Amino acid sequence: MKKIMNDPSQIVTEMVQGLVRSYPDQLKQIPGTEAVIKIADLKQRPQVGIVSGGGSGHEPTHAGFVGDGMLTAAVCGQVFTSPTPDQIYEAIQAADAGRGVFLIIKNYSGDVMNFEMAKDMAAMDNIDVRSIVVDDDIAVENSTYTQGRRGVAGTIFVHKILGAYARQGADIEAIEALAQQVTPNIKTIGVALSGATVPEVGQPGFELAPDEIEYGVGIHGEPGYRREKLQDSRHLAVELVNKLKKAHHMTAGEHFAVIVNGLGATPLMEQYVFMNDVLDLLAAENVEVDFTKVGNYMTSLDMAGVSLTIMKLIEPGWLAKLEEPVTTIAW
Amino acid sequence: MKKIMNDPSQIVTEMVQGLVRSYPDQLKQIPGTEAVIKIADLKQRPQVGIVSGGGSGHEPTHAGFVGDGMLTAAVCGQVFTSPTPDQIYEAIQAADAGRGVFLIIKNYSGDVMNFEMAKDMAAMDNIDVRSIVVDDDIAVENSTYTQGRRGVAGTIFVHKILGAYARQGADIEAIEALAQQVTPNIKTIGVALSGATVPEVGQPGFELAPDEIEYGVGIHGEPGYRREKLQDSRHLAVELVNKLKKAHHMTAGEHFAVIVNGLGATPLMEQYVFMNDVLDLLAAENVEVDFTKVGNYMTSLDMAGVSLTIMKLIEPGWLAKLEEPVTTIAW
Amino acid sequence: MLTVENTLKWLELFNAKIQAEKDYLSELDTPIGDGDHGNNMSRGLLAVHEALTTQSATDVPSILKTTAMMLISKVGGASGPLYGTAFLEMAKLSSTTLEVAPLLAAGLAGIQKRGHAQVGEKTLIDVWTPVIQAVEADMLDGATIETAVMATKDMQATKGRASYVGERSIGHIDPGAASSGYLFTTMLMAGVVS
Amino acid sequence: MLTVENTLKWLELFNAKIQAEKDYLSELDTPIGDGDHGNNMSRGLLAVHEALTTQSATDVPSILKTTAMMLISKVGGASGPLYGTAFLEMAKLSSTTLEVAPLLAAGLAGIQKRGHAQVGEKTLIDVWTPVIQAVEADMLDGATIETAVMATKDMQATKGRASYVGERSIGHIDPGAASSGYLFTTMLMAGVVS
Ligand SMILES: Nc1ncnc2c1ncn2[C@@H]1O[C@H](COP(=O)(O)OP(=O)(O)O)[C@@H](O)[C@H]1O
Ligand SMILES: Nc1ncnc2c1ncn2[C@@H]1O[C@H](COP(=O)(O)OP(=O)(O)O)[C@@H](O)[C@H]1O
Ligand SMILES: [Mg+2]
Ligand SMILES: [Mg+2]
Ligand SMILES: [Mg+2]
Ligand SMILES: [Mg+2]
Repeated sequence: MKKIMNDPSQIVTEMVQGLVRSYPDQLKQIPGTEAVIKIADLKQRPQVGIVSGGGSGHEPTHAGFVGDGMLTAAVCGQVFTSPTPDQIYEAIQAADAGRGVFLIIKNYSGDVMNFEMAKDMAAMDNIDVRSIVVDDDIAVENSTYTQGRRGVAGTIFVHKILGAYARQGADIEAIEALAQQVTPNIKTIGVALSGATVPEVGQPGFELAPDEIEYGVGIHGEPGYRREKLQDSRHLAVELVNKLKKAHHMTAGEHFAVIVNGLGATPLMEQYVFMNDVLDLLAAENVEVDFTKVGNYMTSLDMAGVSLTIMKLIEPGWLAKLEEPVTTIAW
Repeated sequence: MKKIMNDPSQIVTEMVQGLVRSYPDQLKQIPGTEAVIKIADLKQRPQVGIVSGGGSGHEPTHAGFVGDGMLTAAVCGQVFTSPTPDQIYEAIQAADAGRGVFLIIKNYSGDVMNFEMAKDMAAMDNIDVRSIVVDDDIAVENSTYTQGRRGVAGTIFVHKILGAYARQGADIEAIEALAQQVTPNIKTIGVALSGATVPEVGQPGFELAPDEIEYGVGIHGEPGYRREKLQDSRHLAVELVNKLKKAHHMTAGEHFAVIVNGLGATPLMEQYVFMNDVLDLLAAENVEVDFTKVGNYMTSLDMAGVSLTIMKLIEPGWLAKLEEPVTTIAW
Repeated sequence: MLTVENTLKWLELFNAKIQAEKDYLSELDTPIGDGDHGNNMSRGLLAVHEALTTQSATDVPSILKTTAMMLISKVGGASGPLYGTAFLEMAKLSSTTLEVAPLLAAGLAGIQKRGHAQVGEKTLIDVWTPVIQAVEADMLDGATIETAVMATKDMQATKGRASYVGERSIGHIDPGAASSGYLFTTMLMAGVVS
Repeated sequence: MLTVENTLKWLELFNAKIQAEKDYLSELDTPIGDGDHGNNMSRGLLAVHEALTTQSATDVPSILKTTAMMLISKVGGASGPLYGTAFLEMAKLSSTTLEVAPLLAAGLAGIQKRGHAQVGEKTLIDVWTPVIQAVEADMLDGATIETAVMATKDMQATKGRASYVGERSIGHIDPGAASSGYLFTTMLMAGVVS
């Protein structure tokens, strides 16, 4: 394992310090936690607090999306491990400006349980806390047989849209209704060219032969649904777009937003080439792609590969919310 | 070699297509070239055009810095190969709004020669074209023995500051004087944990053992000045900060801007940890760090490692120019 | 019957076992999870150990509560809330009874309330359930625990991260079942049930 | 003396040789450069080949000019402007003379104006210079070219990308020298000098 780090057990602490010291005008650390919150004075223009978080190793998610118009605070857990309820609770308290706090949780048993415990704690303070569990990863079967679909890169669409409505003054009931409407329209699937190495473990979660890829891996190196020989970008695009097309029951004339997300070690050059192929395929379906984004947003440490997120824009207002400027580090 | 691509010889063409299709409101391709230019109508608010470019493989550089307040246009060469004069010439023509065009060139013999030929071509059209050659990489000796220091990540400071002054209406003489004043104050040095693989070559430019790193490599995989065993982040920071301190004749109370730049395959988590160590060392020098930035800005395909850029802020106005908002994809 | 002494001994033995088997637990978590179960438990038990040695608690409820709070605030992931809730429920009930069987049953109820899993879904519940039955019948021994842990190998996971790999989860011992196995073998060693 | 026929033959042989040695040229460029010289030259000569076969030029100046324009607009890097300028200068002079020695000398002058390098800096100039001297003395043969190319091995680069590695550039043949070697051996094969 070759990593730029000091003591692996301190890597999250040092990362959070490096982050807030690098962006002192935008972020500050909530004392005693590894949660970060935006600098702007919340009490000035009270809005529903939007809080997210999860295991670390997905940078710039989540802290990179804290800022005006997106998240109010983000909680950084240990690498690939949900943060603990006390830390989430501190973030909820800090993010509350009297109008309640909305939690955006990725669907992992750990995240769901820890965020729920935090919610219980905050309820005792009479903070109105509501939440959505994002489960955009269509690579796994749904909850009849599993914990349910995982939350992956599509989560940042939820951050962006809820953040935009919260800034505009929407109340917590409206945010909750919106979250329930937006989330089922977001679907993601990924392909890995290599495994990710957790600093404290020191070896990749899985190994792929020099000519092998794996479809459907999770962002913590959870195994995927099929391993095969490396294909060219067009073939990868066909596999992922077809799966998403089916999941969306895509029909001509519908409107979509698309993210090509690098998993960590894949250069932007390859991501743009891949997006070019994806857009060809979507053009052939005669659907409208109104919004596109390419880059490393929801990574998996040093994993090579990409994920593709396609969101159906069933409400005309959503596009404007995606396009609104924000002051985050990473959007 | 495991890359998401189609025909390696078409990778730059497909990348540029993917890029402009992903950001159609911000960028457009200059017809018949692999150069991109910002969408905003130049003739509306005529300013000095700022044009940069170079080999591809450094994404988001250069096209990611095209936008209001930064570059007017960027020319994408083949991978690690300077673009050709005709393409640069087209970009100059497209970027000219009657107030001249300023070229930001990284110091490589190829880039310098191709940009100069383009300048000669544009001179025949009576476009006032001036240029600066950025040579911030202190890893190589200066021009007594070599082609001169290379232009690396510090180049984006030049893009940002000149872009800000150009937007504000500075004329080409002022931009030229400013470029000459800014550039010598920018110094960079890097450390690689792995080589980069050029798509058409298929093998890394150099190989490092699993426990080896190399100081001072260039962003095209040019060999560095020392190979040694992997050290922890603090040690790497000491090596790079010491070299830069010396090059800057750093003294207490001076003001600086700092970029930790990921070379491509190194996760943000490691970059933040590294920045944390860098800021500790600079704090110990009692210098003021007024501006910081962490991320993949000037990459070298899939190379793992980081570079550290430190710019001395000798003019108070520069900080404000660095902080001004822009509409680029990547700043 | 829990006493201050045997509870402290139990938790100390459990901590030692977890530290010794940290890598093995993470290895179990690799093919069907995300490879962190050993690190998670190790971090949590280290915090429990530190809290208990500095606080010198003098009653069982506060030992169990300290353990719960440390597990909840240091582990994270799925195992943190599950083990944490189990100890919290045990702590609550321990002011009423110090009998092992009802305490463990309260812990299990907490785990199920928190994680919504049932017997047979290849989780630590598949160890807790037969162990509690054996304690109730006054028949708990190492073999019972071992059998329960090994039995998770042939199950298909339908809860937790292992459920993502579907049928391919069959053939691997559940990491949470393994760590719960250690919890109960060290409980036997500490003489808590006897 | 350049003719339409032997010039076309020369460029066709040069193209074939570059395509054949593409990987070797990039290999030479790896330890002391960025590993692309073979790809750069290959891309350029392919464009020259295509332009010349579709255009069917009928005079030497236009053949040389087409060659120059293709090299300038397709190669990039350091070798594009250098070879491109060389052919452009040759094209200009070829409306006045078709003698090989003065044409090559004009090409070399263009290279030096463009790249500011001198003899002994481990570049293609270290092949062009002795070759031109030999042509002037009517003594050019394969051995002269080969010797010139090999001589770059012991030089330390002070221009171009190879200069970054300083002393460590010693012991490697300069890739641009090698490709210029092919330019001149194919010139001999095409019967341009005789
Ligand atoms: N819903 C659940 N109910 C009961 N036990 C669960 C549940 N989800 C996960 N587990 C247990 O947690 C263990 C994994 O813990 P750990 O690896 O520490 O957390 P994570 O899965 O978040 O990485 C599994 O082996 C399983 O025994
Ligand atoms: N300033 C210069 N003058 C003459 N020749 C040069 C100069 N710089 C580089 N070269 C030649 O160019 C060759 C490298 O070409 P190439 O690899 O195609 O370009 P790049 O160095 O831009 O990758 C070198 O081997 C050398 O012969
Ligand atoms: Mg985990
Ligand atoms: Mg090159
Ligand atoms: Mg786990
Ligand atoms: Mg080269």
